[in-house]
Amino acid sequence: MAFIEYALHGRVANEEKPLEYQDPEQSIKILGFWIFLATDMLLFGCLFATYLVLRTHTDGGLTAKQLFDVPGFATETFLLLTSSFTGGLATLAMRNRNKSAVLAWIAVTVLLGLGFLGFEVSEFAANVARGATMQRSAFLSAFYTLVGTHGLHVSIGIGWMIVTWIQIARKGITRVTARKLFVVNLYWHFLDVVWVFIFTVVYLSGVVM
Amino acid sequence: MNVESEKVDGGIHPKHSAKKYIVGYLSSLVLTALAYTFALKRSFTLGPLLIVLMVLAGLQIVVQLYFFMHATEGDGPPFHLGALVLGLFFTFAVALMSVWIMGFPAFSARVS
Amino acid sequence: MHDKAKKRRIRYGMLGASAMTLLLSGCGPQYMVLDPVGPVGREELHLIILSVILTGIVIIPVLALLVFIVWRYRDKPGNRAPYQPKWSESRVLEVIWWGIPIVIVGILGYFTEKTTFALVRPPENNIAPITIEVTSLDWKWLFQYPDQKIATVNYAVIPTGVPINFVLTSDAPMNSFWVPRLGGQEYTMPGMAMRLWLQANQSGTYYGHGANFTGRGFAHMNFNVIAKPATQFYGWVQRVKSTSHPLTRAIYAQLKIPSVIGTTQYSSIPPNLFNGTVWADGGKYMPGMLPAQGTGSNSMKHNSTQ
Amino acid sequence: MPVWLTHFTTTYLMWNEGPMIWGSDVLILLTMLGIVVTLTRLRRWKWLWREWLTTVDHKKIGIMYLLAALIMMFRGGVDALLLRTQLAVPGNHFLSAEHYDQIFTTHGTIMILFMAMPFIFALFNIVVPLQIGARDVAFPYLNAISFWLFFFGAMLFNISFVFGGSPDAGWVSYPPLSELGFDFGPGENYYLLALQISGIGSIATGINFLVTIFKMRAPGMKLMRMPLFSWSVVAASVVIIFAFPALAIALALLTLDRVAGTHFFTILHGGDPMMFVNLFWVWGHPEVYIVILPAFGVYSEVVATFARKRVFGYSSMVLSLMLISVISYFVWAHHFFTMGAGAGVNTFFAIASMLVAIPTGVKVFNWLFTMFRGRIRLTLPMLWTIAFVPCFTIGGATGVMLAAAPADYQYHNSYFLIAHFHQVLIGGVVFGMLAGMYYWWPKVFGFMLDVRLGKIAFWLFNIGFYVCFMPQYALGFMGMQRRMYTYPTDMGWGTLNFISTIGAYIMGLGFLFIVIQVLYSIKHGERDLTGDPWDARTLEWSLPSPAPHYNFAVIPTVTERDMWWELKERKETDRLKLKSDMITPIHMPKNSGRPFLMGVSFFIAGFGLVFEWIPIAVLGLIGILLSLLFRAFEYGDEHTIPADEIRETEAALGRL
Repeated sequence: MAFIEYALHGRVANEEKPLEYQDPEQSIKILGFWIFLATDMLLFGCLFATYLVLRTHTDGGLTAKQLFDVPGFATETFLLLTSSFTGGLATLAMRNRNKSAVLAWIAVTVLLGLGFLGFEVSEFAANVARGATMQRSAFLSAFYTLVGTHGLHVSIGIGWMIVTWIQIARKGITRVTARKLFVVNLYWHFLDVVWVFIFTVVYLSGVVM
Repeated sequence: MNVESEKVDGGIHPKHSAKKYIVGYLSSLVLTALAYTFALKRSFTLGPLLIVLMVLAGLQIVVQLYFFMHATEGDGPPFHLGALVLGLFFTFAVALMSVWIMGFPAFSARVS
Repeated sequence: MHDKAKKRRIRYGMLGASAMTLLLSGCGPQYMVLDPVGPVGREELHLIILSVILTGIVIIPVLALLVFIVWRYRDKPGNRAPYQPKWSESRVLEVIWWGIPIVIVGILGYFTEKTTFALVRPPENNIAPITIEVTSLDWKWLFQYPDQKIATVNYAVIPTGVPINFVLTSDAPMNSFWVPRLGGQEYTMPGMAMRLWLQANQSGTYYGHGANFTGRGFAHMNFNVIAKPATQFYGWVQRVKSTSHPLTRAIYAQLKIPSVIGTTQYSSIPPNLFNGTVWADGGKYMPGMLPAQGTGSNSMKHNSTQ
Repeated sequence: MPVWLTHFTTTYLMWNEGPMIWGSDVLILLTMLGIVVTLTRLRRWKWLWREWLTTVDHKKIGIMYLLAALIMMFRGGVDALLLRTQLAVPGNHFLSAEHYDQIFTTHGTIMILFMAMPFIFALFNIVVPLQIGARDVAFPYLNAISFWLFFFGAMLFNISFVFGGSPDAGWVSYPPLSELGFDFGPGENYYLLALQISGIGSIATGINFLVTIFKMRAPGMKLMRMPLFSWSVVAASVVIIFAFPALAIALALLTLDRVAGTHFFTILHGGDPMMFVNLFWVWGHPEVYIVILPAFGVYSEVVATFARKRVFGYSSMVLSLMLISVISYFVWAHHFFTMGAGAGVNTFFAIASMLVAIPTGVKVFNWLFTMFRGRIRLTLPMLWTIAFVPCFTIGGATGVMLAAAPADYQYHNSYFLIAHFHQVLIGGVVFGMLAGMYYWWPKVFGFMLDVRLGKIAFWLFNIGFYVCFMPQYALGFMGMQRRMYTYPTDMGWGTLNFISTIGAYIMGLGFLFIVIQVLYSIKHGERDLTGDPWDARTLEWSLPSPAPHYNFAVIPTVTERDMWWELKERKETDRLKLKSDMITPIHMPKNSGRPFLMGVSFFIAGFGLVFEWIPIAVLGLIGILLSLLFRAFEYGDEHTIPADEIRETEAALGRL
């Protein structure tokens, strides 16, 4: 197959490994993606740093405590955690070569993701209606940017899931589509981790402080 | 061998079980529920509470990495784990040290 | 022939050494950093000299070794210097050059720490300091004397032998307040009131300048700090009080407009102008700033929060 | 003239700004016209597209990076000469304050991001796959994207001078000076978006080379058998992937402030300008290690080759590279000691900064002892390396002086600082990149560069350097600040500034000689037929110069460090000799026009955002999205080179 396999001196595919790692070219791509995730982590780290520094800079506008709605972000958290689980089930189905289950679980994951986004958008809209716009204070700028960047990542993830769905529907489960599914799921789980920190550092801390 | 066109669905292969995923999901739900309970009930004073919340979040990382992301699997040496650990280390370093620097710890001494 | 070269080398060496001493001892007031007139600048100079000496311990052997090695092991027919292409490890040598820098950094680190903490405190403890509030504006410096209730623009007069507590802020892009002969600089930042201790032990006029770029007029942001014996200083304060106009908020608003101007002085200052400015520009978020310092009727209209 | 045209020419083409802008406008138009006419007359359009714009070959991408770096060095150098000319005498009126501010801003930005970065990436690309025995990088397509993002980022930055105005808030662009309240012009937007675009490319390059080195080494090439240049690429890539996100965030937040009206770094509404400074240097300080580490790698290769000796203390060389890359992450606050974050913060960062000197010092001693008991050949790469040692050691020492926080209060933002960082960046990075360029030039292009012209360039550049920058240390002690467009006569700064300006011109002349040397050698340079003109040590020299498209017809099995040298010593080079039956078909990545088009899309999106012309920005974003989508559905992006074709190629090279 690919030139990378030859670059790797004809190391043959290894059937013992999980499907997505069986072909050396695909496992190289997975490693690349892991490293990308490490980079993305730093990106969020800087946004968190900015948020932490500007957290109290409310300029007389709404504060974290006044702004956050516990049932709202609890629902968002539940949706995202569940979608991470269903995404994982898609990986499992892929490893078991069950194409229809893969497609179904991706679809569920996408729906849960959309649900999360829906709640987030309505939360933002409600905030804006209360006068809490991004331009209002440094705190709000940092809040919307941090949470919004995560939301943007989620949106990209949803688009990417759909693209992966189409490919698996058309091509079936191959070593390439298996890798694609695995990678998009890595991304999705990573976003779940980021969200855990958002609800801890932003929402819960904001409510208790 | 042409992987691109080769379908691998069907055929004989080891069956993977959903156990790991279910355990992962349940533990993430429990960890989250704990975090919410502690926070909303104010089970601790502020300082320890924040530390407990961060520890719970840290455990969530482990859950996602181990149960869902299969961070322990891979092909060849675990370079990805090295990248992740270093990345986590730098992420926390940047966030915490920025807060330290930007908090101007000497400031109050200087205005008084 | 050989002897001559050797002599010449020695002569150059001595010339270099004396040049170094001359440089470090300060070849006149032109080299402001090397010719401090106060305890703060002097303390910093000591650290500078220490760091030169310590780094010299590495630099000089490196340079000597480089010349020696390149000369001795050059690839020339008939060069009988030993050639050992496989010699590439030596525990002893490695320990030496991991060790020496560690020791040097240890020493320099220790003195850095000591000086860093020392400079946060006033240079003299038993003399009551004078506070001067400095605001950098586009492109001028406003000095307010909260105790004497006067203000100056683009120059400041200070008494000799008295620690000066400069409190720095900016109501424009951040700048840096630097009077090289008195001591090091510190940033002036909007929304912050940073403290810089300086002291002059010698009468004179000392050059100061903004050190952080603030746009078109930056090059003209110089000011003088004039040190005078205490009696003359108080005389000057009285003269300013009796002969100048008061600084009003309207005049301050004028000063805020970007421009390059000369020196002026004002016989009085509006209450809370400095603290109000810091508070409104972001000081309210800083630890240690008290709300009373800036809120209320004194805070300026354009800075009000709603 | 119709009103809209007058408006256009004054607002965007800045025709009322005087002859410098007119000249640049005309010059750029003429250059573009010249390129178009030449390509058309030589019928080279198709060739340009097929061989260069769509290439994913790491060697060609390396060449494009190199060319871009040299062009940007010229642009940044012209900026430097303009600055030095203005400062030559007190009270000069050669440049206005506005132009001076713009020029020092573009000088700094270009030299760091659009000269040093592509220069190191050029060497990454040219050297790494050849050195570790791979046929290309891990992600060739992504590699092409990285290049075009850099290229179009640089283009976006450079057109600011003639279209809308250059940024003028310094290369560090501290708010609130760079915020809307003080800086209305599009220049600042150009800066933010151009850096953002090329920064994305840099992160991708970092990931790409890490994976390449981790995963694509030839069999037997354990990490501890890897040449030190490749190790330096690992170190630099690690710093890239962890530092560049901070720049991306700093730029993005400032862009939001300027375009979307947020308040991250504004004075009012709770913004905190210092947070930008903090984030900027979280990237900014590691950035200088990003560019210096590969230079260290080059020195290690050059010293071992031209001293004909093993590198001294290989393991401690590797250890020090890694230590530098990690410590470099904990020193950023030394750029704002004078911000007064407190004695505790300052002490921590001061000592961390001094710590960097330890592994760096170890490297210097190891280089010296690599030469010790060797046989030193004073070739061009070696000359630059030897010149590097004193220059960088002194620069490093002044760095340690600067790290002593209280002393820094007296150096900060003065010419002492300027002299220091030019000494480490020129003496370290530029000397290193030039050494690397001279060293690998025959490998890339197949011919040697003229030595006589090269030596003239070397001496001019070196003498010019000391004449230019030594006086600046003294000027720092005399209290001269950076970024002043003019200074009064009575400060006594005139003489030293004049000397410094002379030095700058000598350096400029040196650069000119490098250009002449390259042009002369294209025609008259000695062809390299052996593939190993320096009698060197590592794997890339076992290949013909230039290496064939697929690099290695058969991937060698590595058995030891410096294998090529050891085989030559033992007269066993036959082990790498090809036999006809060993050759099998090779799969290589296909060329693609999409990376280039993606670069164009980024350029359009960035340009639209600079002027906040939203439809244009959206158009660019759609282009980006489409390229991503097409890529997602792309299968089979490789082609096969048949075994016979490889045999023919190798036979023609005299290898079979």
